[in-house]
Amino acid sequence: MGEKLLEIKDLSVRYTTDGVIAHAVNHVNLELDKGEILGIVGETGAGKTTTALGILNLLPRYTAQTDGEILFNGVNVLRASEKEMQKIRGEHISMIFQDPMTSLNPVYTVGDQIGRVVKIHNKEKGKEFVEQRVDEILNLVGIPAERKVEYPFNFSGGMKQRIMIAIALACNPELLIADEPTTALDVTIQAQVISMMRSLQRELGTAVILITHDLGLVANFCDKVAVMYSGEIIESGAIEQIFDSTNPHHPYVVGLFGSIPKITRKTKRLTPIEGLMPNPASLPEGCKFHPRCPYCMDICKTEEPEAVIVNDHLIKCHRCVRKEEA
Amino acid sequence: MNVQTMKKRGQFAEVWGRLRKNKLAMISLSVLLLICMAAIFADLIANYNNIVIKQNGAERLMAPCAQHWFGTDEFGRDIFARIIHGARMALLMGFGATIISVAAGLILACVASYFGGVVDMVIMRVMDVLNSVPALVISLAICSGLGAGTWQLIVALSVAGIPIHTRMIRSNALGVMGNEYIEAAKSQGASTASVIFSHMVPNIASIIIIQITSTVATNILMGATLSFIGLGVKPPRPEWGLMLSSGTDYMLKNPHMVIFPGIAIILTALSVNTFGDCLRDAFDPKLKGKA
Amino acid sequence: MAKYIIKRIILMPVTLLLAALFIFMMVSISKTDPVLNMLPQEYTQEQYDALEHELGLDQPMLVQYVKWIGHAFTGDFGTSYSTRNSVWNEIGFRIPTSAVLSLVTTVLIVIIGTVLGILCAVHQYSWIDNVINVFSKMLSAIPNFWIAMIFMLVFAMKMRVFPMFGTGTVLHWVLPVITLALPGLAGHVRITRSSMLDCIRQDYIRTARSKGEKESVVIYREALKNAMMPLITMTGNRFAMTIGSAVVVERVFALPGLGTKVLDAINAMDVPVILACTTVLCAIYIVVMLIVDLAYMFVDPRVKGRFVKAKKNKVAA
Amino acid sequence: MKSLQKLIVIILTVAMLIVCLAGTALAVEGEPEGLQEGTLIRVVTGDDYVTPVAFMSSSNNWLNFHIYDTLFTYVDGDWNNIRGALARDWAWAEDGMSIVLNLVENATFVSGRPVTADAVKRCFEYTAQYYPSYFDKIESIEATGDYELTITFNAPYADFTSKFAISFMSIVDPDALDEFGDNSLEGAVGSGPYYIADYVSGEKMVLKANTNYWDPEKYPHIETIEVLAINDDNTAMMSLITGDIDYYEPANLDQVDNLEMYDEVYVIDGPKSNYCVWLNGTSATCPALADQRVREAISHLINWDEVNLIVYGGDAETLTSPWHKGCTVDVDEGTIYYDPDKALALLEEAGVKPEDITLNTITAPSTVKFDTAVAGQLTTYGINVNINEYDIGGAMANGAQGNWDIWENGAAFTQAAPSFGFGTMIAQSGAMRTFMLDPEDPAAIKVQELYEQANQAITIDEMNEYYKQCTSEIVKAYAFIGGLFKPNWGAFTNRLQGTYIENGYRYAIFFDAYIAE
Repeated sequence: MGEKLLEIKDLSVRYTTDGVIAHAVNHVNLELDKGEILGIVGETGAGKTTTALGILNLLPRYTAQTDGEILFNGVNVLRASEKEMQKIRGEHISMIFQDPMTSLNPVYTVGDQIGRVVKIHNKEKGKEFVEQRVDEILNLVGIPAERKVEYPFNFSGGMKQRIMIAIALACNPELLIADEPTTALDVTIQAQVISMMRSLQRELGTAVILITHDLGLVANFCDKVAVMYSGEIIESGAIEQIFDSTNPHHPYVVGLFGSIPKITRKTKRLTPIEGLMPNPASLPEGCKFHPRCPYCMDICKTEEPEAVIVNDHLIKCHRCVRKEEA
Repeated sequence: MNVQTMKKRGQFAEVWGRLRKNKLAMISLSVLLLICMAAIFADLIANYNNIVIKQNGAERLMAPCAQHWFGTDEFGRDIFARIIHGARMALLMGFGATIISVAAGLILACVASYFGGVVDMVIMRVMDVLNSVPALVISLAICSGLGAGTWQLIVALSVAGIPIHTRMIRSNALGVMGNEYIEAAKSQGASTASVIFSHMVPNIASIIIIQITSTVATNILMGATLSFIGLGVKPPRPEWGLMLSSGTDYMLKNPHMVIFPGIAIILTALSVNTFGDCLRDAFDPKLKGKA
Repeated sequence: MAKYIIKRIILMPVTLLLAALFIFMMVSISKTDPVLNMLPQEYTQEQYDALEHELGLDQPMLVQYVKWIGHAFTGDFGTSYSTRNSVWNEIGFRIPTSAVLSLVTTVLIVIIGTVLGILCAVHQYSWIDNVINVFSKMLSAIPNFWIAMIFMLVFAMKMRVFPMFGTGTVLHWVLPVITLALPGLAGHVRITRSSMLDCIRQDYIRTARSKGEKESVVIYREALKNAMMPLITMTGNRFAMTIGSAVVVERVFALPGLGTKVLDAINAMDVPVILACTTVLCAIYIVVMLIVDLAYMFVDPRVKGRFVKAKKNKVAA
Repeated sequence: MKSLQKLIVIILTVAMLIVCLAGTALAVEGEPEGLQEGTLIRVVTGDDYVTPVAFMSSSNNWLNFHIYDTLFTYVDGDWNNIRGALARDWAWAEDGMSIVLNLVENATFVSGRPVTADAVKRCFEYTAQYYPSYFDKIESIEATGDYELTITFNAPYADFTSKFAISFMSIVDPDALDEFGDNSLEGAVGSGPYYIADYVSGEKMVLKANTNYWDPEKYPHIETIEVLAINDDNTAMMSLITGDIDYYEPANLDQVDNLEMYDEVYVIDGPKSNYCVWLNGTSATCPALADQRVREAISHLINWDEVNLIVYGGDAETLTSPWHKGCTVDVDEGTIYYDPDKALALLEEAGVKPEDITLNTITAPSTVKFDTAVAGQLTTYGINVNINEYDIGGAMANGAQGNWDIWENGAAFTQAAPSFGFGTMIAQSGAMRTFMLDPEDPAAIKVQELYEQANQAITIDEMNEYYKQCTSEIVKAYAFIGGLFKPNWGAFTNRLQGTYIENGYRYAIFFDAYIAE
């Protein structure tokens, strides 16, 4: 496939608040090539956002401890100095956050906030370049340039998300991380935002990590998918393998698909997955999913499963490995 | 200020749990309890008539010694006994005046936010007017009207505090009013009083408690200031502010007359302030967390 | 915008009138009879009645109030009971002293308080934060007349660095302003700190960091401007507290301000002077409150937006 | 190191003493002849001179003494020892019903107008409005010459010269009064050693020396006197130590002890003055006081030696009558003594329990300590006392209204003018009434009689005899229940020399003061 852009090797993140240690991310391995789109799927609290913040090294300084490496173009982001990171953020990697309503600074004009990111990374260029670039990117995201003198509260949720995207893509970053960009928006606006993102991605050739719990979105936007559960990647691979129900899947993934209504088939009742996400402060022994796993075996309760390649997509589950051998 | 709508008992138990762990809160609470004990058992420690206001020419202006731990004042009265009885006065001024003004503020705020419309407008306009008069000016006006004295001082401090409390509680009460369960209770035909007291008050309890602790310290200081300018407590009643103001004449030669009342005021105000801050943190842990 | 300002300006005298009514009621229920104080050594009953009628004290309180307000508008605050000349030239020259003392102190508090507050918020739980925190708690627990006394004893008497009393050179103002500022400073630092902490936790700070902004820019540009909003309204209350405690500081440092005059007047039950001083103090406070509100409106776009009709876009098409 | 420093300090002080002694030796002769140009002193006298015209207020003694002259004046504050001031000499008619005064001819008001007989006559027309009782016995005042004044009486007026020596009988320029009125700064034009150059109410009053003053004895040396209104005792005391002000009247013994620690300042003892404590027989709030036995009981419950020890460290003397110790009308009936057993017995006899008695005082800032000490004495026996603090004007107003039960008021009982004292004690409508007994009370009737007889007396001695009997009646009636003959002090900075405290009115005299080189 293409040239390697991002490699996450055995990443673990722990938060300590009031003496309680929460294991948000446990031994995650991921790779992303240039121009490739990776979808990260999982319930809330599965460690998706923590991983994303790790890539930008924006984890809270005092309370977070990290192990493992995140290599971006060969540079280990976790150990990079603040100065180096400031060069990377905004220019090489940029991020769109979940809630557009609070992600824009209420007291500065929209044009000003977009202009900031351009000015930071193009110090030598003059004001006209910045203004011109701001108008250009605004048109790209479908907002009339005249409105750049207005304040965030003058815009609707959808428009604000477009501004966030404008800020993120203002300096043609190599990697764009979108943390549930459409969750806070209603469906019609979602479709517009996603189609715009797809066209921009194709046009600028940016690599994208799309974090969401919306499987439909992943299906028609991403090249490959990773499913996270309580801080671990329990299954990852190309879209075709994951959405091919004939392949063996991790019971959690099966459950996930089971809880999506299929328009084609008439199903009386969806089969939800019982129970709740385990508390990151007291993770269960062995496979983290075993308390909720219908096919739970004794080994699952004691031993943590290995991540095994099964017809070239990775699964982390004793049952799948055993079935393979059998 | 998100209002936890958890079970009331749960919240207080949880808050107490957090407080207990906070060392600073425990120290300030113990100091406060010490002062309260002094105020309550003042008569046992030193009988009012024959020690606190008993004058003794021979023992005038004695420096702190075995017999008089804090020395004696210009009338030969034992300063230690007077500070103990002064604690009673300070707590009366501090907590008494605050509770009155917070209670009045609570009633006004609840009535205003519950009825809304004209009632709310009238109460708020009155509060605006009172609020446009600086607190000490209100006290001065009341003291000049009612004359100097203990209960006049309490009235002055309470009235000065009412506008701020009403405003603060009302803005939070409006927050609670917006919640659905108030409409639900009203729709089930709950009586006005029950809606206010069973639903609104518990939810703004946390604000009220924080409100009380922050105002107590201010009232103690304002009471001492009013006594200093001669409008507060009348001699011979022992009150820290008064002891300070009469002590200033003797400051150069016998500083003990100024040091001990000063420390008493600072200790009380400091412990109330610190406990108030810790309480606020316990009620709203988010604030305390790391950046 | 203009409509709102005009409404506020019209509301101002009404509030002042009602505040004066409240003070008038409070002061006139006192039991000492000021007329006796003004009569000569040996007076006859007719003299007593004549004087009482002349002062208008025989009319009901509300009538007195209306008469007083009528005169007050024309700047004539009546005659002082103790000095018997017009109240205005008793307190007129004193207004600048009190106003300057309170305003300079409030400005000082806001500037230093904000800087210290930011320092605490940015270096949370560092030694700076703890030191400033402890100091601010201590300072807000000390009665300011005690600080005034100690400062006068140490700086003015022992070290003879500053003059003891009165006004004139700038040196005269140093000690009163510092003693008045310290307690207020403590409160302001705490509020700035919590306001800054709130803002630093907001999402747009994370957005700013994700743009690659330097940490200092994130704090002093993005967070600070948002944190300033609540501080502006706090300046109003701070000014009220400063005016209040200025009364005491003026007395200790013998500054010829409204504070000393109102205290003398209360002792002498000189009702017109008490009314005039307290009303002027309220007027100063109300004017400053209006200025603070307007400042808040100009600074906060959200509020300004609501009043400014659709602003024509100045940008070239 | 410490001992070396001490040694140096000792040598220095000894040297200083020698210089001072030499200096004072010189200074005594070195007293400057005329005016010391450009000299300025700043003083705090505690009063805020609100109404500078002499007869407008009875508490302007210091100011009147410095900017006005009176017809007569006391020698060393003694009521009976009168000498002429503006009146060079005078002659009584044989029947004592008229008197002819010859005024000094070189006295001029600060406005430049001469102090003529006609001016004095017109000034008294103003004064009569404020002190009618002093002019009741005067039939007419005529200017029978440019500098000759003839006054006729409708009744014997033995103490005329003493009464017209009181400070509020000063002569104010009548033309200024006509033009500016008696309630104005511009109207306060006198012929005294100083005049008012500037006045900022509540802040300061500036007096300038009157260069063409007529009386060489009171000719001023210091050019400008700034009288400052600093109402915080402690600030004033500290300002004296730093030299920001030159004169201050210490409020109490302990301030004197403080001041004596500093050698930049010297403290002199002024003449003693009396704090007399009265009981109000007609009190509405404490009707028990109408019973003489209750009043007597209260008087025996106060141990004046203990109060003296507490407030004045024993320097004061116990009073047995409202007058100065040794004053002509002073009496000692031996009725004022400390005997709690007798007091409690008396109360039982009167059927009154101490706990039921509540006494309300009215006190001014300067007497709070004294009143608290007296209250302390009574509270040990269960009588509770409320101390209500006012300023001087407020205290007088409440005194006249009679809404007090126990009150310290010794102002009127100075050595100088017993008649002034009796005027306030007895007069029904005076603004400073202190003697309050039910008119039907036999003691009150007796006192009223004696007072009228005193007013009819031909000679001062005869008058004093009646006043004496009057006083003993008042003391026996226990309206007066004791007091202290207390010390007064004046504190000056070292650079201010040659000052003394005037007897009788106990304030500092500055026209004799000068600045030591």
